[in-house]
Amino acid sequence: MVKLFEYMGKELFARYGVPVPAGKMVTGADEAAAVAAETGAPVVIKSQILSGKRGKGGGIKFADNPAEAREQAGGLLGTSVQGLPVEMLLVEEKLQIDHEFYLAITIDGAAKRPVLIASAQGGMDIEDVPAEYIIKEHIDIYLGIQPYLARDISRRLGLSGQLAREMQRLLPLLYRIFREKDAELVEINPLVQSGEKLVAADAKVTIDDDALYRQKDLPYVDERTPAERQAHALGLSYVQLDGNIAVMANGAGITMGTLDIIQHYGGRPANFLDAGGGTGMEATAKALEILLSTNPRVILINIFGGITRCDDVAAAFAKVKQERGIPVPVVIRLVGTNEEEGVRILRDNGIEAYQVMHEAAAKAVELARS
Amino acid sequence: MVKLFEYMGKELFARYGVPVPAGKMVTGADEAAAVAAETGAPVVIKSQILSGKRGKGGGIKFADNPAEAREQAGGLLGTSVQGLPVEMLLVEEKLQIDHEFYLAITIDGAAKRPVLIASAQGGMDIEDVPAEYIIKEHIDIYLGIQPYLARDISRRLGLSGQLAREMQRLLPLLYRIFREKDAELVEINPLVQSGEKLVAADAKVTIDDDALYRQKDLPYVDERTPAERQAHALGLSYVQLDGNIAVMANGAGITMGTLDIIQHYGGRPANFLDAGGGTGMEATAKALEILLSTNPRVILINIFGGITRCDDVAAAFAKVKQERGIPVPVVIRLVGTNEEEGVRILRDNGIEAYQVMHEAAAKAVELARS
Amino acid sequence: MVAIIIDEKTNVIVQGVTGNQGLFHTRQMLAYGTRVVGGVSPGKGGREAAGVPVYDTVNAAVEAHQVDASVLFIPAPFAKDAALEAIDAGIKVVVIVTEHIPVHDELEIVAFARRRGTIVIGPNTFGIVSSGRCKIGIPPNQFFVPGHIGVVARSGTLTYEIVGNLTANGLGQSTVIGLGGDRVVGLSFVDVLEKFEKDPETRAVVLVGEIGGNAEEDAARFIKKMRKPVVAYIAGKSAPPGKRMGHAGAIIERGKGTFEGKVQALTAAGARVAVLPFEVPALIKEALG
Amino acid sequence: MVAIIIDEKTNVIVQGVTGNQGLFHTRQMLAYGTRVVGGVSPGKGGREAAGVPVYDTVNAAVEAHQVDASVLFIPAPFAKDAALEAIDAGIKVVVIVTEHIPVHDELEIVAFARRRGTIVIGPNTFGIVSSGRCKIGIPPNQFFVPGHIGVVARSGTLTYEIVGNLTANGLGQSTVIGLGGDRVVGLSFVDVLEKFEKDPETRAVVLVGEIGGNAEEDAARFIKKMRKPVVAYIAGKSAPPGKRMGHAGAIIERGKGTFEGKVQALTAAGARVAVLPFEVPALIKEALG
Repeated sequence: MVKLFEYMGKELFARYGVPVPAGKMVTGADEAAAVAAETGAPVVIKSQILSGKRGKGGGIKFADNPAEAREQAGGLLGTSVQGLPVEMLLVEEKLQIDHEFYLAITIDGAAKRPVLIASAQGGMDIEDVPAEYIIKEHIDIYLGIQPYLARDISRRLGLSGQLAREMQRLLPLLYRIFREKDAELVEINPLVQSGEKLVAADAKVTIDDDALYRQKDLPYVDERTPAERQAHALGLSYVQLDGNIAVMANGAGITMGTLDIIQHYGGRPANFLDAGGGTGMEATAKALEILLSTNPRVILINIFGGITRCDDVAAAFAKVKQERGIPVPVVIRLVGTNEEEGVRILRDNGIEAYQVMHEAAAKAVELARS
Repeated sequence: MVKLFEYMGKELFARYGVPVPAGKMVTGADEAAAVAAETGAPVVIKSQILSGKRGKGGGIKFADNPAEAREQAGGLLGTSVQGLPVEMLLVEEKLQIDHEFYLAITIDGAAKRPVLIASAQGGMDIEDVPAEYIIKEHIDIYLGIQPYLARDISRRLGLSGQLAREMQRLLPLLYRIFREKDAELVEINPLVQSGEKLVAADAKVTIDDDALYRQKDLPYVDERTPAERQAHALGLSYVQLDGNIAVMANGAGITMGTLDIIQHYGGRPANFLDAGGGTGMEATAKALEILLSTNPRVILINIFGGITRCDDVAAAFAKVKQERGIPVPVVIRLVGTNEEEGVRILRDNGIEAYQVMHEAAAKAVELARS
Repeated sequence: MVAIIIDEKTNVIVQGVTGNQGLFHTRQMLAYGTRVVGGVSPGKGGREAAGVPVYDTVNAAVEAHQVDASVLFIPAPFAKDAALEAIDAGIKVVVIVTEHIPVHDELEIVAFARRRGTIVIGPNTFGIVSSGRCKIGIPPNQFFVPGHIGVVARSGTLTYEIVGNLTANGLGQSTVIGLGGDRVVGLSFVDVLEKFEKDPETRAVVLVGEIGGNAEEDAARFIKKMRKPVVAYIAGKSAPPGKRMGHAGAIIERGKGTFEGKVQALTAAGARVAVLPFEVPALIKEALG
Repeated sequence: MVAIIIDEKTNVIVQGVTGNQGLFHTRQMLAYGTRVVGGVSPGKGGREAAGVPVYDTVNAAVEAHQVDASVLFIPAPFAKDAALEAIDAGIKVVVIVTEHIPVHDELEIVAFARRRGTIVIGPNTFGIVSSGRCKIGIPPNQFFVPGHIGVVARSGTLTYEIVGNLTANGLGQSTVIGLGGDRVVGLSFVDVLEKFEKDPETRAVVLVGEIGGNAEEDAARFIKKMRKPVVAYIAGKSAPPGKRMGHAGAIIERGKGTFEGKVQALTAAGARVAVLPFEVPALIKEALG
């Protein structure tokens, strides 16, 4: 899942014909003043960070004229809001707000269908809106949002006349963005009623990272750490944590389970690293290098071979050990496909493999303490 | 159902990326020579008429150089092929023909689905190809032609390698044309294998006339007579026939039935005119004028009122009679919705309505004989 | 339910109730005794039309009433959307009177109905009449009287003609169904013949066909297996080949869909075929002994 | 069939049989005793791979063999097409091992499977094992032995771990199913629990869940009604919120899908919840008395 900054989401909306406020992303205070002069004041100045509570965190300011815009922008840039650095601002016209709606399309995993979520109580976190004010409508993937469905959603939102027509135009566009851009979430909160118009005052878009290969034109924010990025390039799942026991296992579930056991025995995992179902020698070796790059106290490798073959893992380990040396203690648990050969290779390299997962974990915790 | 001339179909194909021979439509002999010079000889010169048997009728010629192209084009233009006037020619490169395939997508009314028809025995009328050489595949309208289906069709056509890939590229394009252009038929016969390429050597495309309102950019051939055109503009179904009893009824089935009864009694209908289910006064009056314009011996009106109201039809008849006079005998059968009022209006205008359909038809046949 | 598809308890809504045709036929249906519980007309919710409440969307109508069937008086360009709306709202019988709907739209309507198990009657149909109990569609009220003859037809007015003849000859109808005159419609002859064969109320069936397509030939294969007698009339004996006779489906192409082929198939299957429409009642009486 | 979904008579084809993974696991499946009757690899029809005939398309394989199940070893960008191909060819069980399939493709696969009544296992699954009879997928052969414990899981290797523990403790398995680790997969816990509850061979069920989503909470509602005992293990107790732990579905968002919530729901429903994976066999024995 990758995210788009608000300004990226709004640029996407605009390309599809979803109305957004006039405005522009800026990285400097003078630029902010120029945009304010261009769109006409008053303007709103919004920190471009990936956090939902920018307003409360002081990340959103208003300005009545270009000079004020320069001042406010200068005050925001370089600061930190909700712990995130403010490097970009979206400067845009301040809307007249007659009402605020909520609209989103996302995926309902249990129903295995897209779901449209709408509310006439917009402007706040949807989690805080009482259920009776929330419309949830599953979308038939073969039909999408047909005109009749858009009419019915408008009706249930209490709209009529020109506003209903605007909503009926908007809903299918939102769904097109969702489908064509491989989105996991397309959210407008608030969707502002401004006179007879509906305008997307915010934009939250997240994209399925498994589909990025076919969404090459789409800009997005890369929130990953360098190690996470490197792991991803190798087809590995890596999440950095704050402990000192580096963990590598094969499979998301067993990796989580390994972390859980470490914690259960009082240890602190340094990371989540799922080497995947079918990891070959080379990827295993690279995974080891990533683990080493974080300077852990101990490395725990937990392999239950299925697609992954124990001999490949053992050979990769041996290769890394021989080529660059491994300066920290390593505990390896190795069972499954080609187990005997793997255990033999490890033994040749001076390591006795464990058979039982929690025994290996306990050992790793013990070593990290010493 | 409206049809496209071959050159129109090929222009459509080209826009979608379906390969067609290099060439151009011309209306003069010099122009034909110029196209031959441009595409490079030898060329084929094809009469643009809506008939399947142009070759046998002498409507297709070959030329080895521009001068010959001029001569052949001159010889075709202004003549008549299969009874149809030749006003346009398609001049195009003569293909190297290594094999001929047949491809079509149409609608299977019984299955209520689109159907793909393909054969490795192309180049002849598909009706003449033995059933075991014909592939028929119904298309799921929610999936269209997915890559796997295109692969399977290629396999069943015996294709492999580059030709299989060409076919797999082509099939989804053909389906897109079919769906996006509201086609009733998209046919390529023959689809020529020329080395490692597949080229559409002919193009037969027919479009649903009920969808023309949303296919405004599509050129097509209007085969209708002026009376048919006029009737269509009024929302009436009109087919010109060669008898002398003009017929108007309301509903396609009952109109056919009326013609059948006339024929059964030895009469000859002048036309089929279905005034439709919900014909109002004005359309009925116009329909009468169309009937009169063909100078029949007798007019037979057969109304069984459902949506159509008998009083409307009677009033329309009275209006036409009063305003412009009706110079031929008229037999009217009138039952159904608002029958009493309709019969009264006719009586006021000196006409006694029939109650029974075949009695009215018998009377009309008798009058046409006298 | 003793009847097929609809009966006197069927609750009906009218989509396009505020248009001329919708209004007129809502009144006619109410006069016939049909339980029309509401109408739909976007932007006109809250009003009344022909004495029934109007809703903005089908969902709104379904929230307010038990709805068993819907009938569409919607212009062709918007008919697909209205039909999908009715099907999606879970209504199990959708009658589409509208003619000239693009055939690609009809493909989409029928595909969706199939997925949801909805019966679509039409497009381009007069509708369905459960004689004396419920009429959904546009046939004139006075000709349909209760009885034991099932009628299934592709064309409208011709059916009224034949039903009128039946009634005049003392032969009432159980149910009369118009499949619709288009190439792609929701029900086939066979779908309806199956229901008539099982319906205890129906003693004999009249099939009103026409040239074009192969629906009558398909029907013939089923008629061969039927226990109840079938009388058929086929329109279009005099039609020239290659010309579309009003209905989108009524065209003889490349020697297929001819009058002679259909009559032959039906006769071989044991159906009695009337040469002229008015002969149908006599053939029915003969068949019933 | 005494087992669920597959048994020793299930004929299997392998899509992507000529790739590295396809070839390796076809051999493994054959070694386990699975009836692999053929493979599919476009452009490679007519060859052999791992001793089974290769076809260009699924249809070609289905023309040559009775095929009951297919397993996909197809790269993610082409997996949707291959899955639709298998479903369209009428194969009733489709196992999708591939991981990283775009979720919108998964929506399309699952929608089509639902229309055709096809069981989709995965995507991103280890597959399904009917112990001692048939293995479709990638688990190592040696840990699966026949018995009476049904296992249903979201994750792969963790399941081998637990199955290995069961086997080491003398508890064989009836059927072991991996739902798949993605947000959108073909089967839910409830789908499988229903089958285990009815399966005469299964005496107790192990549910291997993980944080994220609400699949375990849905399962808990069904477990409440089950007569057979259920032991659950949930991975991810130590996972921080907002981070996706490998599986697309394994993420705690806005306080939903937490370890605590799942354990509470399962416990309230009467399931025994293991704190560590190796505790599962003891809890099963306790449950079976």
